[in-house]
Amino acid sequence: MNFAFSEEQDEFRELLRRFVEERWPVAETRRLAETDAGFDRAVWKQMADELGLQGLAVSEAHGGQGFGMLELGIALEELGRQLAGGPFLASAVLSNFALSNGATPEEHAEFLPGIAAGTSISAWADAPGLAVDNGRASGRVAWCIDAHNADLLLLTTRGGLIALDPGADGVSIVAAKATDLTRKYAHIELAGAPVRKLGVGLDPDAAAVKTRHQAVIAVAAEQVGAAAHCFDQAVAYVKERLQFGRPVGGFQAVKHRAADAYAVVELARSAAYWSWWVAANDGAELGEAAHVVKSIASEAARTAAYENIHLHGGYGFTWEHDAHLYYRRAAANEVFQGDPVAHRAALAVELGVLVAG
Amino acid sequence: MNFAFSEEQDEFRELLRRFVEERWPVAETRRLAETDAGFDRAVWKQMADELGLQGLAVSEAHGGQGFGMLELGIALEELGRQLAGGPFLASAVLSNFALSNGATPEEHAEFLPGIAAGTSISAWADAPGLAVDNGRASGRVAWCIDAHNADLLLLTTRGGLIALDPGADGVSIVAAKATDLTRKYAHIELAGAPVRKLGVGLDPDAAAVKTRHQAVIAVAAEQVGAAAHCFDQAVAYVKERLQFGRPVGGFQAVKHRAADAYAVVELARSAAYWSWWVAANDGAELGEAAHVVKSIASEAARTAAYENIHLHGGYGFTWEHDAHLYYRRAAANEVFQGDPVAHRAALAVELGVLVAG
Amino acid sequence: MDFEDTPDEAAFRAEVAGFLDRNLPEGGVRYHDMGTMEEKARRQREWQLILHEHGWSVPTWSAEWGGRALTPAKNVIWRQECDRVGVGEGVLNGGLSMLGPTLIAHGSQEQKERLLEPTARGEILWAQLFSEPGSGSDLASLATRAVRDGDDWIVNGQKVWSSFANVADMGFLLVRTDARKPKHQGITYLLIDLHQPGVEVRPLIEMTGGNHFNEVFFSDARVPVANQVGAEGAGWGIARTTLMYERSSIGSFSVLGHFERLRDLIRERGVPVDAVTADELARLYVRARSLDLLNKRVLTKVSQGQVPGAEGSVMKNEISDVMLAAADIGIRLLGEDALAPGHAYEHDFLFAPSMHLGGGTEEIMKNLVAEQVLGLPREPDAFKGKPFDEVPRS
Amino acid sequence: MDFEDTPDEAAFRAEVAGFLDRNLPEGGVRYHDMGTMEEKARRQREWQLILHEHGWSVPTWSAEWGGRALTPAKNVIWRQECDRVGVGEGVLNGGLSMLGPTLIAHGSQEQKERLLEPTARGEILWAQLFSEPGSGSDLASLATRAVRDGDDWIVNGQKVWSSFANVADMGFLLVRTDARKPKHQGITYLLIDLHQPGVEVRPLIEMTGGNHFNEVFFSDARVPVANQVGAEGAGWGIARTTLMYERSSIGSFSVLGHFERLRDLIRERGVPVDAVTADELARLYVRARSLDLLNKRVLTKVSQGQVPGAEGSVMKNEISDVMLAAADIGIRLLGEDALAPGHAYEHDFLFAPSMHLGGGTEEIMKNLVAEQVLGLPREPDAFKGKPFDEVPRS
Repeated sequence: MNFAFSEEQDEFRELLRRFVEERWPVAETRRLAETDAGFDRAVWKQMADELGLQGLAVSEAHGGQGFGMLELGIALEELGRQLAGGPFLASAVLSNFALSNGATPEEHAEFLPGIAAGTSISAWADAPGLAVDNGRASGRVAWCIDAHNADLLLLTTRGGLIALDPGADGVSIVAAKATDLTRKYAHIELAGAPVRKLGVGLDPDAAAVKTRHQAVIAVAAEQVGAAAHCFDQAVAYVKERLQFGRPVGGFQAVKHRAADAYAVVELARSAAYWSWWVAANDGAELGEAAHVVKSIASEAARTAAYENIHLHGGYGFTWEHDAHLYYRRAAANEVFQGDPVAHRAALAVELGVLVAG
Repeated sequence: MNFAFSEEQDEFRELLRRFVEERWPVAETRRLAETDAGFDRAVWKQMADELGLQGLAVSEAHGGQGFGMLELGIALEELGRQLAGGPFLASAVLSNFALSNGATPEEHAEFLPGIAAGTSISAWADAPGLAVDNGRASGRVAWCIDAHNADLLLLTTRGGLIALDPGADGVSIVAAKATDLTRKYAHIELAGAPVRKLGVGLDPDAAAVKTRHQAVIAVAAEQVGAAAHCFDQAVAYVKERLQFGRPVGGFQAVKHRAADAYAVVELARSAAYWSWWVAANDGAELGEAAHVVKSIASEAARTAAYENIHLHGGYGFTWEHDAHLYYRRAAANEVFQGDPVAHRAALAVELGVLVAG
Repeated sequence: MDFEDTPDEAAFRAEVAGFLDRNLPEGGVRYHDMGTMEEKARRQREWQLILHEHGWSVPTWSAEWGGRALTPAKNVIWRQECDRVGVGEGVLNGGLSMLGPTLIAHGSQEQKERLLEPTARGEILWAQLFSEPGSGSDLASLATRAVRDGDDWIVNGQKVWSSFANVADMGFLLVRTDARKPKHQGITYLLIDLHQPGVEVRPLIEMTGGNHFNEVFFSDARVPVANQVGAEGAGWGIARTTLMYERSSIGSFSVLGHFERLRDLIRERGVPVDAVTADELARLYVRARSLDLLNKRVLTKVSQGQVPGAEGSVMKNEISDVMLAAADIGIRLLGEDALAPGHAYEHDFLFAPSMHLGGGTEEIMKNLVAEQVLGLPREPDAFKGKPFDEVPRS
Repeated sequence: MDFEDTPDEAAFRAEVAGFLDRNLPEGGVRYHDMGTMEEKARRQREWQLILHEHGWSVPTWSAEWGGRALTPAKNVIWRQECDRVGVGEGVLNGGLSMLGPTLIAHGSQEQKERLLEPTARGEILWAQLFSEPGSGSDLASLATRAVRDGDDWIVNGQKVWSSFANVADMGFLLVRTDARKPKHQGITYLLIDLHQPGVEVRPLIEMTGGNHFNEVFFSDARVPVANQVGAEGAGWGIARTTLMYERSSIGSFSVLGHFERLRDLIRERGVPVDAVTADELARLYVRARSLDLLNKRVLTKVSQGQVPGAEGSVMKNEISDVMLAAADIGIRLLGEDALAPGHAYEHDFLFAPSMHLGGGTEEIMKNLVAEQVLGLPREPDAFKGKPFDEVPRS
């Protein structure tokens, strides 16, 4: 038993943390929130050229680095600390999962190299409500992360994975403002849009389930990074801020709030690292890991974001302070691919203490 | 709007508090826990002769004082502070409710005078599982408060209220030890026992529902008294107990625990007093009041009992300290006539936010 | 015990309701419906004049100063009826419920005669100027200083969390006039004209994206000594009066409304609620209902002439928790639609974290309950009695 | 990262398992199955001799004193395998996991030679004698005093919360030998023979109705100076070593077992669980699973030679919360049957409140995390550096 990252993994984390703090700190995320795209193409290119980040979990055969969920988890956790990355989640993570699970080797060879190089951006959504018939799709996907930035749209429908050209007739993609200011969302309307069915011959349900579980585990990695950042910021502040002649962090009520937040952040981190290991090893516990980590990481992200506001006093409630950006993101991540209550219900069924229904 | 007791009611409370503290303090409850009966006939008689307590809520026509739920609430709250009263709940409260709602005026005249005078003890239970046929009942009532002390057994069956002679053939009543040491319980087994059907001509369902709601409100009154006692005891202790050269009640974490407990006790008290008023006025909100008060009073009783143990440190965890008696009673009251989760589900249905089922 | 109106109360309620129904202007005066802060101020002033003409502008003030000296019970009815038609004190709150009562208690005869009537008429709009960036929970550590120059005080420093200062005419201001005294003893209470050079009001944008509070900067701003309330150095005691009135003006709230809005949302959406969420809704209702009842108990006490005590601190914390829980359930009910800006719970969700900050943090409130209601010891203070300027500040 | 055994670990696990399976006596040595405290002591001593013969009596001690100097990782495997067959240190815990390591670190050569081997063999059974009625969270304020009389210390005072003192032969005891020094400096660490006049052990009945702890009274009890560990007045530092070993011996626990017992109960009863309770069960599982994983992270750190730090305090609080929640769900599942004494959750329900008391209260644990892990300031102490006898006590 060894619950530690390798030296290489630790070095990768360090490297990445420096990169994100320099090129895409939360101040930059805040600036980009005002733009439609939500990312800077120059930095996106640096991510690809200097770090090969977009190809981190793409096989070497397709121009990637061939790493797995452990490295991807580290990347998402570090990006999560600064709410950075733009379409990294949509393209290099979610679309990569959808294709890896739901497309054929030929299709991998067609799509993954562009994603890995960062030259093509892809977006993915779960779209069980779409009507797909005769190579045409109609219907609505209310919220799709970064769809308006995408060169390729991937949708998981009831019949399997489909690919769309965002520029095709019958496809309307509208960038949507969201309560979460730090991630970009779009509404998609399809009216008889031409689609291409992927992964013919594969089991579409197995692919969809696996993609969903992996997606949850990926977002939880981000939640843990964001939670840790909020927690660190709050603790640093209460050490400095004086009231009644002493640091507010010396008052027992504040100390205990910090200790409670520390506990939930460390619990979530532990569950997250394990979930990456399960995903990296294609373990049978993938579903359980997704349910567990979604529940605890959501709690950690929301708790730490709230405590960061609270422990900063009135200052934490201002627009100017970054605390609210994390609080907003926490809410958005919480409802992504099933809220914690839904995941706990699924977990209870899996554990045999609740009858499915 | 006037959320205050009358001067007479305040005086009654004072009188009763003195009586209970002198004649039936928790030390006496502890001594009686070792006995089968769980009460002292001499004190029982004093309750009747000096205070007319058993007849508090029985009409004057039947030898009672003719008061209502407000006075009964005060009595139960004060008895609850010392976990005192023995069969008062079973006889003067629950059986009185069952008869008042489910029996005819002639039957009132037959049974209530004995109960009011304290010369006859009655016990009541909800027994929807009993088979009653041709004047004979069979089946099991797993837990009935003070049944082994009773001269008269009242059972709410699916067909209405029935009365049994505990000494009749086919009736077996066995005193049962319980985790709650301070109240006496018994198991009842009926094998073709002769029963008398009461309240012929009345609506048995309406009577049963009303009796259950009133029963919950009565027990909640006791819960509030017990909670208040635990809370008072804990606060008194942390003022005295020194560690690190100062009262532990001066440490912020302890202060905030006390403030939190105070809040829930006062919320429960507020809900309880209102529920008595609703019951006293036969208000349409009886069901809602029962659900609300069961939820908040259970929380208050359990929280205060736990905090009393915790704030006494190791000493609170000893057998010798009374704290555990309250903690045990809190658990027992919590499951009486539906636990808080069940009451909240019923409330959610009543409020129109949950579909019954 | 009786939860219904007495005949006298019922008559009063009818009188108030009748007055409001007859006089409320077309379109009402709902705070949230009135557009910009300037527009709110304009329309509230118009309405206040109507109230004033009919003797309802300051119903809790004494008759001597134009009020009706309402009993607490009747004040509750007054506020309930106002709530019913969506009328609140809004931008006038500082003058009507904080400064006015403070002046009546501590002002000079000249100050009362000069200021109370224009305040009651809504002519002078007031802002509270107490908090500072470095003085939050430890309000008495405030550092904005005033130095005497002839018949004027000259003020320098910064205030923050000042509601409505961007539309206010005057402010009630705490300044430090002696930094060599212990912190509570060197504070003076001034009334400052905000329309003067040397006063700059900067609206503060909150995390909701809205603006409710302001920062106020003073550079050699002037206050005539005639606008000093009470003695030099006696400001802290007077501020406590203001704070007491501020807290009791929060007393009237509709905590059950938080449940009702959720129920409306469920009905609107027509999506069945799962059992776990239903349990949380029921929990919320139980808490809110009990809190509403606790509030009624406290009001009864006040009506009977008892001092309310720190129960108000319990209520502030509890209502904050109810609001946090309601916002949480609200966004859960919305599911993915909670991403849409301006959704039914966006404002509440973003506003909720301020509930345990404004008007005293959760921690300060619990300290108050523990110390003032339960009699537990105060935190030891290593700087007790030390001069203000010898206590470390951030 | 790898959650499976390395080949070396797997081989070790197989070795341990083989040893246990071959040598475990008929009927096992499960603590809860062994009847009275005396019976437990007798059977555990027999088993300890078997362990000793095969070199497994003190596997974490150094080879010099009969141990195997197991790495933390292997110690975890050792304990997991022992757990599997229901073997624990039980009444031997004080000697094997507290006093032994403390003596190895701080004892004289003579003390080690005289005491370690009989301790390892289970011949000397030890009790901890630290806490006092007046010294709980503030352990260093202990008042049991010892006065020098020739080559003996004469001890007077009272200890409490002493596990197994009613069957123990000796105790490791903290006494005050100088009340004029600040509290941490006047404490001496002694080893006392409990079988002597002047020592009275009174079993304490806990709220569960069971007996685990004892009160121990000293009236002119004697301890030869040869049984003083470390220097006079140096006892506090040595006690900290003992406490560190005590805490780390709590490290191995099966927190997921709390969920599994509930699942078994549900299966046994065959009553379907409602959605609200299922959510709570899932919450419990999530917490327990995450806690189990956090424990593994800490063990990995320890295995890599890092100092564990106060993460253990987090774990103690979290496992307490898990147990409280499990007991609560347990009695809920039982419904009315939770009234029956001896039901599946009676013991847990009654025992749970002690979890946040024993081994450091919840508050002390959170202080430790805040101060030692997060670097937040300590509580100001008005009595710092003051002589012990000038500090108020209750």
